Amino acid sequence: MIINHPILGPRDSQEFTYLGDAALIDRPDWQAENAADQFHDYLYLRDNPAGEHRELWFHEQGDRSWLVVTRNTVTHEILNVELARDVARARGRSK
Amino acid sequence: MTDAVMNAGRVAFQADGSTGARKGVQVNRLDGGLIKGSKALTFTFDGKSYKGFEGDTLASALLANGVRLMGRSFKYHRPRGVLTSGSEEPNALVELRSGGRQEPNTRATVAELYDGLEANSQNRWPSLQHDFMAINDRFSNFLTAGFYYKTFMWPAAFWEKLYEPIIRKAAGLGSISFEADPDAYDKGFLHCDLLVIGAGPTGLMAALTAGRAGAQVIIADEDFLLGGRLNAETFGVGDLTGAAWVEQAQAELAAMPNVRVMPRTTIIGAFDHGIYGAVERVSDHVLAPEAGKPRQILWRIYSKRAMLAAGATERPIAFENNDRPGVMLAGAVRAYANRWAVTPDQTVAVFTNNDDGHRTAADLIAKGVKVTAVIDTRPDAPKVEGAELFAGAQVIDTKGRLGLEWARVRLANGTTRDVPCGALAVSGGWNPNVHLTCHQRGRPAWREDIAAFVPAGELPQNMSVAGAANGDFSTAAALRAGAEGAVAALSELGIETKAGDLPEAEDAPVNVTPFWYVKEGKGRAWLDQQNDVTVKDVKLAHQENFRSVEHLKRYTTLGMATDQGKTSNMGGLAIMAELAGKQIPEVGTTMFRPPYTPVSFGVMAGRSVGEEFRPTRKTPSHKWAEEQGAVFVEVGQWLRAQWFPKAGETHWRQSVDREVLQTRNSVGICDVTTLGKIDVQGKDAAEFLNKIYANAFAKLPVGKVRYGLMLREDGIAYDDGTAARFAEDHFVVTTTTANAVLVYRNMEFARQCLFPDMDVQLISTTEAWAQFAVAGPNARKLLQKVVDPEFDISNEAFPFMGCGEITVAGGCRARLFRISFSGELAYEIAVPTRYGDAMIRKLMEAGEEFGAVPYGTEALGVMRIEKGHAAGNELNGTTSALNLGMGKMVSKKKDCIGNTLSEREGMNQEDALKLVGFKPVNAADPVQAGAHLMNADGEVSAATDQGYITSAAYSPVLGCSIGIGFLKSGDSRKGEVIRAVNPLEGKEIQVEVVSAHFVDPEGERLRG
Amino acid sequence: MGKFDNHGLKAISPLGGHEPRVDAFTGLLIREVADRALASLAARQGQEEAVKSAAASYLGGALPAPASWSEAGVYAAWWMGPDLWMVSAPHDSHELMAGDLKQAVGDAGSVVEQTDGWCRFDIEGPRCFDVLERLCNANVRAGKAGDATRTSMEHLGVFLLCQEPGQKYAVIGPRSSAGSLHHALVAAAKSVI
Amino acid sequence: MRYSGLKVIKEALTGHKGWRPTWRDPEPKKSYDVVIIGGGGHGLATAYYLAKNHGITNVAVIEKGWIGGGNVGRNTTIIRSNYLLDGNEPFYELSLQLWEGLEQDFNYNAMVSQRGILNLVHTDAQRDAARRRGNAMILNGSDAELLDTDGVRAMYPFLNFNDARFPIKGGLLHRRGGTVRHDAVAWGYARGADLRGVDIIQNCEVTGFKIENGKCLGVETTKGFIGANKVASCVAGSSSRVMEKAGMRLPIESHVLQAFVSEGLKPVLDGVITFGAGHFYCSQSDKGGLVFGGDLDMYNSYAQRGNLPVVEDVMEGGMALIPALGRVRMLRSWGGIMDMSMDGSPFIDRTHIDGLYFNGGWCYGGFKATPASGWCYAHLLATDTPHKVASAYRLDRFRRGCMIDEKGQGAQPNLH
Repeated sequence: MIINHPILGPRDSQEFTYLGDAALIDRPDWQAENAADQFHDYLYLRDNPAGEHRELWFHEQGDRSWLVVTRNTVTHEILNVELARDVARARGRSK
Repeated sequence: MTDAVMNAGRVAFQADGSTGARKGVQVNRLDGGLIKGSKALTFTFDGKSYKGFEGDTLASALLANGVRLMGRSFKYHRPRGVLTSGSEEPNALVELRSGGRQEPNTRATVAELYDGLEANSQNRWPSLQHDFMAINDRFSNFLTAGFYYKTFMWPAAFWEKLYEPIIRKAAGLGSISFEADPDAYDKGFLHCDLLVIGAGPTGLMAALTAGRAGAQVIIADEDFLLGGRLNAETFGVGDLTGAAWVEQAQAELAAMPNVRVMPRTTIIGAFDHGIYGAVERVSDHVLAPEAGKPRQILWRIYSKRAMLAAGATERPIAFENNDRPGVMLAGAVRAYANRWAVTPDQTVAVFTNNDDGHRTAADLIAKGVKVTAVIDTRPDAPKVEGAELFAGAQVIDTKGRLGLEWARVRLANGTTRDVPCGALAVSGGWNPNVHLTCHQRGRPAWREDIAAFVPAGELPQNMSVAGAANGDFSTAAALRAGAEGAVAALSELGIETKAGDLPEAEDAPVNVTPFWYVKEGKGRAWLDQQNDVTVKDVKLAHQENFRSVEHLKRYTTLGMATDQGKTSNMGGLAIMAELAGKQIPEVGTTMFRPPYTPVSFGVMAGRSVGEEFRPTRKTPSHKWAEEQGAVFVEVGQWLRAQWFPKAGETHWRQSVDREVLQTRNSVGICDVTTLGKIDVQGKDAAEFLNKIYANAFAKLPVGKVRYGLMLREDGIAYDDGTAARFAEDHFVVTTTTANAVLVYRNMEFARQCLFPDMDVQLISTTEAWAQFAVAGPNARKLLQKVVDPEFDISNEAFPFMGCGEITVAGGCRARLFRISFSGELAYEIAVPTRYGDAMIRKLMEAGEEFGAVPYGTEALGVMRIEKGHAAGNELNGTTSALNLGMGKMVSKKKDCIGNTLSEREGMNQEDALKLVGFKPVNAADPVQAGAHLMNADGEVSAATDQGYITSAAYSPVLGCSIGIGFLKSGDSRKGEVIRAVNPLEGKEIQVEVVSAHFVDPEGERLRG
Repeated sequence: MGKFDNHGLKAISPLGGHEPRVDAFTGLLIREVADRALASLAARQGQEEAVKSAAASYLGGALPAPASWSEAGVYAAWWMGPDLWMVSAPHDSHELMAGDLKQAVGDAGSVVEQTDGWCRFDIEGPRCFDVLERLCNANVRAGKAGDATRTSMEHLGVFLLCQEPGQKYAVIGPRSSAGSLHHALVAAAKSVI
Repeated sequence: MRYSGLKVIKEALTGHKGWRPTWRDPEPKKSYDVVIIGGGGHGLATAYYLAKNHGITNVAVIEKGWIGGGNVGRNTTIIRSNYLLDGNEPFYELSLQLWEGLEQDFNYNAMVSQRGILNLVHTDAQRDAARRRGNAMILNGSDAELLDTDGVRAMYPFLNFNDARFPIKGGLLHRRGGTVRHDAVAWGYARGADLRGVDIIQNCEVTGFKIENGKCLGVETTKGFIGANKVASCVAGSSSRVMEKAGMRLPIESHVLQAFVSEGLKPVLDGVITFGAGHFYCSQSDKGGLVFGGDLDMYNSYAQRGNLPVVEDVMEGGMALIPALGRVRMLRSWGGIMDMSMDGSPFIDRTHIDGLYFNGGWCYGGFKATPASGWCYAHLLATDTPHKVASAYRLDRFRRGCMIDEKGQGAQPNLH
């Protein structure tokens, strides 16, 4: 597969390490009173869609950017690639 | 230029300038052809010597020499000859070469002839002519499709003891030598705007068009001769013969720097996003590769656009005994005559359902071969010059034990006629080579007018199909499609160009009346000739409800042979459709999957073989350790010194015990460079480490080191190490050797995805520093001789868990850490890696007066077990801080990765496993890692399992074997005697549960 | 060697020699390079511009853009990742460059000495394209001088710096695997040439 | 009709006219006691054991394509009982024992062949782990032997003992492990279930569940609504897709695993070998093809195909282990969708919806589990209590912190 890196352009997916669903960015608040449940859902449950999937790839043999790749899990077509750091900030993550 | 090109790449048409007059040089050799007539090549088949020419394949050369019998079928060991002239060949499989180069199942039709070629027939005993296993054929009526699912069941034991061994012995095709392949293989990567797959008229025209437009073009063809069918046909292109036009085209392409022409290169698969796998056969056409040169190369081709121009494959018609040597595809017979100047026999008959078959008759007649009849299933068959035509007729049987002698024909008027023929050229029409279009989501569609499947559905991204592969069978249509396809592909890339003038060429329409099998006859009509699947087998599959295409394939094994059914699937499908009363498209097609043709293990492995299978990482002291005669061990990709044997030591334990005792009694030195080192900087570095580690780091003073435990988010401990604070905003974190990459990755995840606004910068410095542990009572004394005097490393100035930047050996910058894995007074000292070799020598020299020893990973392991430190065997991915006895370290006051889920009830049971030590009750008993723990008495079973021993070693200090491991409620069971059972090796010993800290439990030594 | 290692420790090259290794082929030269000091420079959070200008004045040239490298005087630098660069200079004269660089950028950047984290092989000669296409997936034939590509060769992550397209490149890989990287380069050269 | 050698001979002499369909193709009834979604190995085995063990025959197995078209038809045919953890090993041991009697039980020759499985070890730590595993196997009634280098060499002298990057230091041998003719398993269970009255309905896709006040009443399908007292999902790689129709999110990701077969060869490998230092395992089929595989492609996928890097990785492993394979050719590759769970272990459980049951999360271990999975799922469906050897396979185990993590990789499915 070819991942169109937002900074570096098309790169062979072999340079990347795959993690999984981009929802792993949304780490729950440890102090929420149902934190245990939230962490359970966060870590263990997946939409696992047959279709568009936002997922985390790490450019380990490259610039070490974590990317959020939107990819169709049926056709493997890649629709969008973003820097995970930008996505994380956009989702309100900070420190 | 042109000459050079002509002599490169391909065997040029009459390049030797001869008239091609060689009729009769071999019994079935004709005049003309595209082989070099100048010098004859010698080769052997089954030990018998023959002659052929450059440009021959093994198959063409054997036919030239009058050899029709080339193999035996898989199941019934039926005598078989060559069916085709290409890579779709199901029958003529041989063992090529011998020794480590022995190559089973090689298609004689694609094996290029070279001087000294050695080939042997396979899957027969004792000989190809007299194959004992042909006995199976006698029982074929019992061995129908799937018969084995219905028998061999009683008595139960007999399947494995009797039936299966016999079946396995009989099964299989060729054999391997069991010697290592002596040849080298290579890999490479190519990029292009347009990849053209196939160099027939379509592909060549496409490459010319794209090349002239300046695009980066790769054109690949599995054949060693470009041109595809143009080499096999007599009709011309423009005012040139087909072959001459090919040569001209190739010359023009070769002159273009932007075009890469790759003959002998098979595109094996269409992978995601325009990536194609290609195997180039660099040296298969010579006796052996040049020294250092590869036999084959696997190319990964990154294409912006690809055009499939792979042509079409002819399909046979099934009729009784249609598998005798001499029964061939009509197009193949024509190819042998026109390209290789060979006829399979002096008398040939033709059996066809379409006009193309007639070309074979015409071409053979033109070459002076006697064509005894043209049998055409169509009542309105066109006239034939120079041969008898039977219109509306069918071949209903053939005779000839090891080779065809005559064919029995049912004439239109119902009478039969026996037609003498040593070869029968059969044409059932042509199937476009759609294979690569199916490697992803493409599903072919049926085209009634040509009675064949053509590419359809979702083709691989940016792939187009042109020419015969797309159902356009005429040369003119192919040239047009190639040119227009290239123009279209380039315009998608923003390169505008025109098709240009195309040469004149034949534009005959496809004229075919579908005809799949002759219904007459009680005997067997063969579909899949290699796997011996007959029309009857398909009928039986239908009768037993194996009606979906996949069930049919799996039940009958149709299309599962080495040719993957390239010539047989279509017939099976058509017959199943007929039986099910469906249209062919309703039945569907089976999946075509990579590779297009089989590929060797060697080429897929490339250079990653033997010791180069994976990279080797060497420590800074490697060279020195080698000089000391160290024994090395693989630790991940690292090679580390395991122990340093001394003269007179005959057993590794002697060396390891000595290293341990000398370290504990005086001082030892160990290269610990392999531990991961990650440099962490930034205003929020401390806060960041608070998140990463289970324990707190924010308040760690500058100049101090702290042990840290890392949890996964699920609360399981996965790595531990130390973090040294060199400045308010600067830490150096160490990881275990095994997890260095993982920890760095996870820290980047936390930095970029979880805490994107923290001011933290990370970078690995694992390799930048050569780091040595100096451990033992004399460690400080030794170091004081190496560390430059202005640095005070006394206990007061540089206490336990201190760290700092210093210089050694008169000005070499270094880092010093007062940390201890061995439990002794110990330091770790780091210098820039280039000085590591000199540093170990310096340390050993300075340690001489103390009898300093180097110690390896074994002694390291013994000492850490004596101290009860967890390592890889304890951090096994299922153990929590609680299990490790570090539950209290997990801060509840702060957020850190893993602390929330570590509180789940299942991970905090009353009787949770706890890390403890074990001592044998009988000091002579060896404690073994991997032994399970059972209570002192009661049964030994999974139900009564109390835990397991993770690490064990002989402790020279305690004079007995010891172990650490996980025991239910272990921390409250000290002093209890239990059993360590190892039924795997028939061992059971009594052990006492003790603290995991066997040596210096109070830790006074390391503070001393 | 350099003015900073007048101490008692003698350096060895990544391949373990006291002199750098050279392998010559027809149309290709593979040279081990051990005389460059390296330091990584990362911009602190929100300090990207500050670090760039500070570095520019120290290096006498701007830090390179993504996927490229540049040189100015004795200094060279390549882009490693977002807000992260590797700076290089002659080892003999700049063994302590990391400290100096940190001085120059102050709190705007994080600097880490990387000199001995890496091994480097310069390959020169007209056969560069042919050999490199057997080693890595970088599209070298379409490349230009100044390209800095992170790619992998025989399972090893490396930086490939293009000095002159088709003629001169630097391959920079992990020091501990210098032997394996060298073997890969030489094996590919033998296979091609 | 019973199959036997005699029957084969009789049919041969009478023109094979007597062979009947191996299973019928009935139209679905309005409702069933149990509707099993998924005509794969597990679904068909479940139907078979419901009928045979529990006398529940008013059962339909509905399959969206052709039966046995999922992983039972595209795996590498290995059966084994060499698990480490208490939650797993008893289950897989039951499965292996069922394999041992399967053919006589369902009167179909699935060619169960206990050729032995050898897991190679290359480091001392791997040997320690192998010893712990081997002991766990024996304590659970399975079999295991620990071999040293010479023991391995004696079995397979052609492995790389010369210049291996990761030398072979021994292996854990599981003699009762082996291979099975995979397609035949689906066909044998289908035939056995069909003979007992189970309706096998092919080309019938589930489009939704009918759920009213917390109770599942049946399934909507492309052949209309089919009512059921109990609906049992058993769709492996499609688990998330199907259960999503019931509003459930699962601790499962779907990943693609490639598998490969070589051209037919005269006997090379007698048993199954797994390479402990790379991603490669291999056996040889009765037809002579080397059947081999390796690691997942690693990314979520519902496409039954993989990509080139993993093909290379697997075959590099093959060459590293057996240098004599250099000139052997890989004939065909394919991919299967693995229902990778969060701890690498499966689920056989009721859901929070009354009457809706779930079986999945088999990762790439589903084939060997087929008999026990069917056996235990049938037990759960018939008695509403988990079978004792499957009692750990609960959906809520992560909430409770009771993971069954054989590989110790945590909640990252592609690493299991």
